[in-house]
Amino acid sequence: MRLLSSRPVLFALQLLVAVAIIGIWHIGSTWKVPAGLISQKSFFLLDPFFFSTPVAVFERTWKDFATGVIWYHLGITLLETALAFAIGAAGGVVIGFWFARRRIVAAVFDPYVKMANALPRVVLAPIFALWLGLGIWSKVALGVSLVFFIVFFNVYQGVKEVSPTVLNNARMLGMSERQLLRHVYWPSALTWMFSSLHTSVGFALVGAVVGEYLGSAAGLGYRIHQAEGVFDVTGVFSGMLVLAVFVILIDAVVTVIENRLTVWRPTVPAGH
Amino acid sequence: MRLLSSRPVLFALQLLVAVAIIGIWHIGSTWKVPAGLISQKSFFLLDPFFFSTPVAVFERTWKDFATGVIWYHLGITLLETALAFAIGAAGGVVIGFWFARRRIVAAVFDPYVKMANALPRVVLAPIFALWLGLGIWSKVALGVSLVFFIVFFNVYQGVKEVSPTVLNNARMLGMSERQLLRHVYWPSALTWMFSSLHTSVGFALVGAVVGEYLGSAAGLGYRIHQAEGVFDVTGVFSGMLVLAVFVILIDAVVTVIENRLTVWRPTVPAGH
Amino acid sequence: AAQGAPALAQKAEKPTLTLGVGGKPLLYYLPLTIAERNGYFKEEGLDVTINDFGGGAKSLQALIGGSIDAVTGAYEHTIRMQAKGQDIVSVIELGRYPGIVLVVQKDKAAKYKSVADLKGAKVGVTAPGSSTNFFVNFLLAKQGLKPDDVSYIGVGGGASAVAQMKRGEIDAMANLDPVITKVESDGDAVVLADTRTEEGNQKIFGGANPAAVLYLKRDFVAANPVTTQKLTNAFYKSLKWLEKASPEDVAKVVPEEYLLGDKTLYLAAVKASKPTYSITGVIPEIGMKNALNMLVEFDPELKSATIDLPKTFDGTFVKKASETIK
Amino acid sequence: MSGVGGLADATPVTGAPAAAELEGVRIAFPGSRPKDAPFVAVEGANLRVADGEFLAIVGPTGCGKSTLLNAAAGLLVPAAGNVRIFGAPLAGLNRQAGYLFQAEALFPWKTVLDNVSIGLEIAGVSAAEAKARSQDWLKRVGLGAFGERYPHMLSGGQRKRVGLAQVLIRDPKILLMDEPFGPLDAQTRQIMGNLLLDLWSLDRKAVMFVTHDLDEAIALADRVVIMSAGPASRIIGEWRVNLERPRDIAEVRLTPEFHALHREIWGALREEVVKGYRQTEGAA
Amino acid sequence: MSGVGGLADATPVTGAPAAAELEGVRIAFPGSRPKDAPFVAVEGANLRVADGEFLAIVGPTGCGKSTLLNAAAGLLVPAAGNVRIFGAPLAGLNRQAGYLFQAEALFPWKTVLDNVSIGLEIAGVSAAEAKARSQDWLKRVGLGAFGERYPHMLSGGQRKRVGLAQVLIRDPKILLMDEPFGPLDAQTRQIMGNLLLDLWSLDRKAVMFVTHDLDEAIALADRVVIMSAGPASRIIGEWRVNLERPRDIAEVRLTPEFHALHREIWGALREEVVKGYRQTEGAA
Ligand SMILES: Nc1ncnc2c1ncn2[C@@H]1O[C@H](COP(=O)(O)OP(=O)(O)OP(=O)(O)O)[C@@H](O)[C@H]1O
Ligand SMILES: Nc1ncnc2c1ncn2[C@@H]1O[C@H](COP(=O)(O)OP(=O)(O)OP(=O)(O)O)[C@@H](O)[C@H]1O
Ligand SMILES: [Mg+2]
Ligand SMILES: [Mg+2]
Repeated sequence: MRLLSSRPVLFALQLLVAVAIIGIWHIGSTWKVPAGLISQKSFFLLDPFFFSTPVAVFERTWKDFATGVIWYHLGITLLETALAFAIGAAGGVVIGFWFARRRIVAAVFDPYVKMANALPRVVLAPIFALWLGLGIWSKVALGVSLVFFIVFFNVYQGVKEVSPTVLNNARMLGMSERQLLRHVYWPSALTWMFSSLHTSVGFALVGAVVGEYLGSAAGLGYRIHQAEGVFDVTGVFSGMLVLAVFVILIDAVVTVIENRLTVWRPTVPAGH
Repeated sequence: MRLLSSRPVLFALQLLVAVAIIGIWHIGSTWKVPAGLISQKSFFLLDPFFFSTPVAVFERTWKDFATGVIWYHLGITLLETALAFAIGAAGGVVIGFWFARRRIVAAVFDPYVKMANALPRVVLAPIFALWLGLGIWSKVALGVSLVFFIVFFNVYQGVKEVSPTVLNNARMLGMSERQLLRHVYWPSALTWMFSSLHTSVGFALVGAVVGEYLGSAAGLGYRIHQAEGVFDVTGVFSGMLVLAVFVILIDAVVTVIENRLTVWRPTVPAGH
Repeated sequence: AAQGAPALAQKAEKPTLTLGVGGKPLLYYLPLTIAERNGYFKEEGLDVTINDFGGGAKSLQALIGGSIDAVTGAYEHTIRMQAKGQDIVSVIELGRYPGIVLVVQKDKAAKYKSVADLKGAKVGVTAPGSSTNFFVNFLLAKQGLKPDDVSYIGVGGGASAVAQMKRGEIDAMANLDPVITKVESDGDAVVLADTRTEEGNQKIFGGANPAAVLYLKRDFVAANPVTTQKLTNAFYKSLKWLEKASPEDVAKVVPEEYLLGDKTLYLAAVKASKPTYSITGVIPEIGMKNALNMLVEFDPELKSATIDLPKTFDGTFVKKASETIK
Repeated sequence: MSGVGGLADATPVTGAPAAAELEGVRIAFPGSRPKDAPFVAVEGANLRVADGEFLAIVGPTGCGKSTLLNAAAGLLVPAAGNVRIFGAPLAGLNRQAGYLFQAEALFPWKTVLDNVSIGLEIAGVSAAEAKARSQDWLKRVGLGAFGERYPHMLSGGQRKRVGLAQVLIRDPKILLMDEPFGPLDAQTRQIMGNLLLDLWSLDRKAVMFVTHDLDEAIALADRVVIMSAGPASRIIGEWRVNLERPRDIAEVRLTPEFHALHREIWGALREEVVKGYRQTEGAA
Repeated sequence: MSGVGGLADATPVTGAPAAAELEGVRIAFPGSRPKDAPFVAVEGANLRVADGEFLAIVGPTGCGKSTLLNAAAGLLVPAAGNVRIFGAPLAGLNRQAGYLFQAEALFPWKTVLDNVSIGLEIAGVSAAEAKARSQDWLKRVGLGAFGERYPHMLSGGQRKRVGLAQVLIRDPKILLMDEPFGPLDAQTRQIMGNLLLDLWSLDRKAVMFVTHDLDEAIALADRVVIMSAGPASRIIGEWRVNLERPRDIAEVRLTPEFHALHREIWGALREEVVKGYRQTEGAA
């Protein structure tokens, strides 16, 4: 157990998973199941028309980076993602706190927040474009509309989870509402918030990409859309690969901040 | 304060918000700002080409229900939503627990889960359609792919948040891993889980609708798409209105279950 | 490319433009890509940003919302918008035939030999309410069938459509290139009705039926005649170039990415689509009527509206372009 | 020295209002299931703490001692009766009081030093000064070396002492203390008790001190009250402790007056506990 | 009766292995900041509890009593030394032991009754029987009427008693009890103490009993050990209590043997506490 969780071993295991996935993908998309084995015709397990092949995808990705064409698009998408994440998370935190502390506000607006959360963003895209134009802001809005709700619900719950004794102690120590927020609610809701941030990093990116996909002139979503239009699955998968790698990087940053802000927690005893 | 939070007063306030929103919408979409006041030309604050008018939307919705055409589509969408919600939530809970209890599994798969969470689902629609056909399952898959991650991250965190003393007590009482899950982790993670369920109800519906929007033969998303294709904004908004109302109903069910399962919690002292 | 056009003498009122399109790599919009890649916009002194949208409807909405200046999109939008009181005008025709093809699943070809056999079939269209949907409605009506006699399934215009044809989930499908060329070349489908060719259009519509056009808000055209002229010129040049070009020439001009999926497929699709591109840039009267008939038949909203067809197309700009560009 | 049971021997009514006064207080909690009748923890409790008085409250477990302190702190609103603080009816929190809770109440996300200094910082003391004074207080409670730790790294008794420092450093006018020395060993208890007495003698706060240790109650307090066993418990006995001040806790126990008083209170208390035990044992 | 300091007077080595044996145990916690040196709470602790022996552990606050119990329970793994349970080295949890924690450890989401019965249900007892026996146990700890409540609706002392019932109902071979009677009044304490003694005398479990109350330690135990003040604390004294059994806790205190022993242990302990207080006061 202790051996298994050491850094290099862990990394090796992670690599193993990657190799396995890519291996399956490679075989499925390059080896034809001979005719008569399962069905009449010989066929691919993962038809390269829909799945491309890993070699082609890596080649394309490498080329995109080597020639540098992708940096511009990546930059735009990451900017949108970062903005969507920051604005959505900030909004979720602020409104979440506000709702949690003002019972009536929460009770009155509760159904409307839930309604808003259920609106399909894809349909709203034209309205975002109308209000915010075609620049990055309409994409940011789409990302915000995903991130906000995830963070909001978690912060709202996190604030309500504060230990009543600790809260009473804080009040008896004379804290004002603002000081309660800073010294009690905020640190107590932090774990909740970070849990939601891990989810919402991904959603911020999804929002940005889908926004680009629905209408734009640049960005990874735009590139994916272009590739889809000409059946260039390799291009589609290469775009998604780049997305996936970058979300890991952003998430790592979130984790570093999280560990910084939650040093005080007891380390949980290991499962086994 | 006590007066304000009584049931009928609350309801009246909620109604007030609805009336205000609809009022703004009505005025914005029917009253033209006269020329010269703000800009050269006279214009609508909320152009009915994009926003329709509330009267038209309610009329259409009423007609759809009166003639009964909408029930079939609504039924399909709700079925998809329910399935997406149930499967996604169950998957999130199970995998969340599994990851939280098996450190190594979590550590190894962590980056892959995060990558998967960042893939734009809209782009994956063709693959879902390829594997699952055009029936309800490809839409369910889309919903699941949204719900799963939200629930997963929260359950994962919820399990890790269990009080170490309570956990130690349970272990000293002789609980097996399964009993720990049932008697400790599960009840302790419930609040976390329900917080995520409130978010994911909306997302399940969004997934189903977007799935229908991208390709289907029935459902509210199909109707919305159809309306969009012929620039029938009234139809689009009417569809979203129906969605919004039904998500509130589903959420109410979740809340009832939540209150049932968490009777044991101390009622948090009121904010003010 | 031609030069010395008098329009060049004047400066465009709005040299920086945003142009919308719903799926730029689609062959339907090939003239746009040609104009862009061959530098015709620059030649005209225009700086055009092309914004790609998830679909034609979204680019139209962006035009009306004011975030873009011009759209390359379906001609029928100009008719619909007239019914909705939005003043939109097309200035040059880019595609003279819709290019929509109705195919049936290979294994079911024996069962569905003609449109009349489709009763009770599952028919894939790009989207409910789209022109592919109306096209099938129209074909059915000619056989005395109603839209309700088949069940429509939206399958999109990309890989999903191919997937459904392969899976055999749908019996028939109305779609555009390159989906059609793909399913044809893979041997998954058999053609029932084809509007990519002259004779096909003759058979189905009794003449042309405009597809893609360049349309703008009438206000914009009135306020920026020179800009509009220059835009029209660029597209006109593009049409002239396409008239003479071979599929290989096209492949050389379009962005490399367009070929990355499958070059032979691309070439085949270009070849199949070539007849659909407009030659004169002018929408013939019969074309307008055909388009309107198709819509009126199945859209209750349009049925009650009175459409002034000549208002949908302003031919003066193409005329001027054809005079100056040889 | 004169221990007298019953409320007859109340403090003479002087001109100054009592620091805290509970009058006919009734406190009820909702039943465990919605349909259950409410549980009346305290009924008709009368209690008065004069300014500068050290009052000890003893009583059988679960009788309602913490509940009374909560009422005095303004954390629980009585269903009937009045709570007055320095003569004014209490509305909302009692801002004059410092409360050492029976349960864990430290901020788990703050270091021990920050836990202690937060009260000062809230009151507007500069961060540097607050830290310095907190460090001093930590030393006084025997935890000078533990300032950097987080609460979960402390033993039960150490946590309690941090709580003590957290409350005392604010120097409130009324001190509410719920078993402050519970998890401490006898020796540390005495040290802390003397610390508290020193502090109290400086400016004579009003103190409400809940304890299970009758020795401690008598050694520290001016007056000891005992509560009846719950439910619906109230104050049933009161003794004035006329031992000389300043006292040393260890020494005062050796005096015969102490023993006499102890015996008397103990007798009354024992009866009550046995009664309470029987009541909660069977009743539905 | 013969109180002797030091470990020399260890229980004679019989054939039977000790119920729990700690040998040269060292327990270190990571420092508060990563760069800090680890904090050695216990160093070279030797402790042996024979089967059927009632051992009381006293020591200054923060010396490492809870830490030792955690080691015996298998919750903390010693950095050095051995822990043996009935002769076998302990790997993982000590499944033979029941542990009453010093901190709150009830399941907040279970009713009081379910909290008590869970141990039986886990052991495979039928739900109906488990409930019946739990109700019986609740009566024994004076909470018969409170079975339907959730823990947050109880007073501190009531919660502790639920914990007591939760552990005792399982009838474990080794009992680890960390200040079980801390928040109880003196009278209830005696009732609970007698309850524990009755139970213990039935089948003579091995008990490790941490308390701050020396009276209680002597009244209950066969042997009392005291620990030195931390850090790096260890067992520094040991006294055999040869008072007659069965004992009544209240009465045994009145015997002169009791008083002699008390004085002796108290003397040793006081010294240690004062030392400990000084150590933690200043050191960085
Ligand atoms: N939230 C609650 N809901 C219902 N009953 C409660 C609640 N809090 C306390 N009680 C009950 O009120 C009574 C008094 O509780 P309180 O905590 O004041 O006792 P206490 O005197 O402090 O006891 P201890 O010495 O054990 O701390 C107890 O019987 C307890 O069960
Ligand atoms: N997680 C931890 N990290 C660092 N130090 C710790 C940790 N847990 C306990 N300690 C330290 O170890 C020492 C012994 O702690 P322990 O809880 O065993 O004391 P104790 O004897 O039970 O005290 P008390 O009587 O106050 O409960 C204390 O000085 C404490 O600060
Ligand atoms: Mg209490
Ligand atoms: Mg301890």
